[in-house]
Amino acid sequence: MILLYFAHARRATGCSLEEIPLTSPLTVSLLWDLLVQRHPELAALRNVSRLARGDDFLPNDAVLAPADEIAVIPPVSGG
Amino acid sequence: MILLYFAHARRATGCSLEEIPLTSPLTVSLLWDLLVQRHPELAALRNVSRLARGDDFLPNDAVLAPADEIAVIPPVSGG
Amino acid sequence: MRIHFRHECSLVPISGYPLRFQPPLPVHIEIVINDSVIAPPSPRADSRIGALAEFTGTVRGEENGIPIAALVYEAYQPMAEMVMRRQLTELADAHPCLAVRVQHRIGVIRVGEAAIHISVQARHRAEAFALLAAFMDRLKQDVPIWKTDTISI
Amino acid sequence: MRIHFRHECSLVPISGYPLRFQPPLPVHIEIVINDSVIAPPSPRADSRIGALAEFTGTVRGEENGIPIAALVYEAYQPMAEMVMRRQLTELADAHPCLAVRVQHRIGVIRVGEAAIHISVQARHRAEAFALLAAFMDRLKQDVPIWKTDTISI
Repeated sequence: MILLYFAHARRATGCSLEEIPLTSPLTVSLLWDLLVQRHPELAALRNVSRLARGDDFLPNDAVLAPADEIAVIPPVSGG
Repeated sequence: MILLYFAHARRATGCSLEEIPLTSPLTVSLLWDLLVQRHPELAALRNVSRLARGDDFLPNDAVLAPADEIAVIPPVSGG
Repeated sequence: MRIHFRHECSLVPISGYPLRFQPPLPVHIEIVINDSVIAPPSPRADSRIGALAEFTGTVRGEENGIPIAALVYEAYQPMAEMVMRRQLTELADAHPCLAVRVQHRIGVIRVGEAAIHISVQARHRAEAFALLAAFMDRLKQDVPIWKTDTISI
Repeated sequence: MRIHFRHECSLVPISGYPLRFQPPLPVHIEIVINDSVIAPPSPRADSRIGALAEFTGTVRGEENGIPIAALVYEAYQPMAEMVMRRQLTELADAHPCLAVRVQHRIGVIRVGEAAIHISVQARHRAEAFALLAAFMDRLKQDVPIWKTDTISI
């Protein structure tokens, strides 16, 4: 799975893109658990951030495939 | 009293300005009576138009002085 | 209006106003009524400004379903300017903006050309949008400007 | 939407739509996200258009009460464009407009410079104002663009 980190999430992880090898599908909740384990600094962002696939924000029970590209979207502040 | 006629009121009266000699104050209602008498074509505009002095629209019971300059304001349509 | 307090602000502000009362902002008003083609003005530079809301009203190609070539506008100019200024001053009390510019064209205005341009500058977009929309409503009720004629194709 | 019927219109319109049902207008959407200085675009010429509503968001001279020199914006560009397009398409169902253009700048944007410009063209002002205000609200909730840094004076 490809993870994309933007803004505060990129700062928290120290990278804008990483590949996480996965063999089976998992839910958004489980992916967050995994991400926070890898990058403890993401813990503070978890409750205010959303995950997105393509142009869709994903609910917590959405199921992600190992080949998905998932973006971590901290609170936006455009305009 | 100086009367200014705009838009449809100018068309109804055929003039944009006229002077009406008056010797005593009168109310807006009485001035309308007088104007409709002079220009019967104004009758149709009376109920939808307003009189103004300076930048103020005048209520029907306002009292006008012989030296006032009064504008006849048909329904506006700017913008 | 969101109020950002500077970090060093004390409980008794230097200006003498109670902490949560802010004097009304003076709004800079500019009104132009003439027969010139409307060109959008350059906005005022002011580092307090975060929002510029603009409206341009153009002559549409038909009036009451009939194709037209142009409209003719007329104004009772001194009164129109004074009424607009009063409306804007009143609206700026409710929606504190920093600058408003209104240009209304009169005379013959062809299809596609602008009859009016309004620009509103404010700290934030909420008050700029609110003032702009409310002003257009009031203009169409009380400002002595008229479409007097339709010029057909 | 005010509907003006042409004088010659018959009770069975040629298009085959029932008299009072109008198909949704296709709205022309243009979205630009890049690091170029924002220059207001020339509006589309279309004789159906009577209203152009615009919003320009500029960088203010302070952020949280602290004077700044510039802000840095970042976007997840493909998603930002797709989300904006979807929002605008949905909003145009409720507020039938003819054309919308959004330009959002990213990178370093200095105080006084524009971060965003939106123009909405419609037959009448009501739908242009409504779409513009609603879009700004939705943009600030769901479009993946961020102010990531403050550059101090």
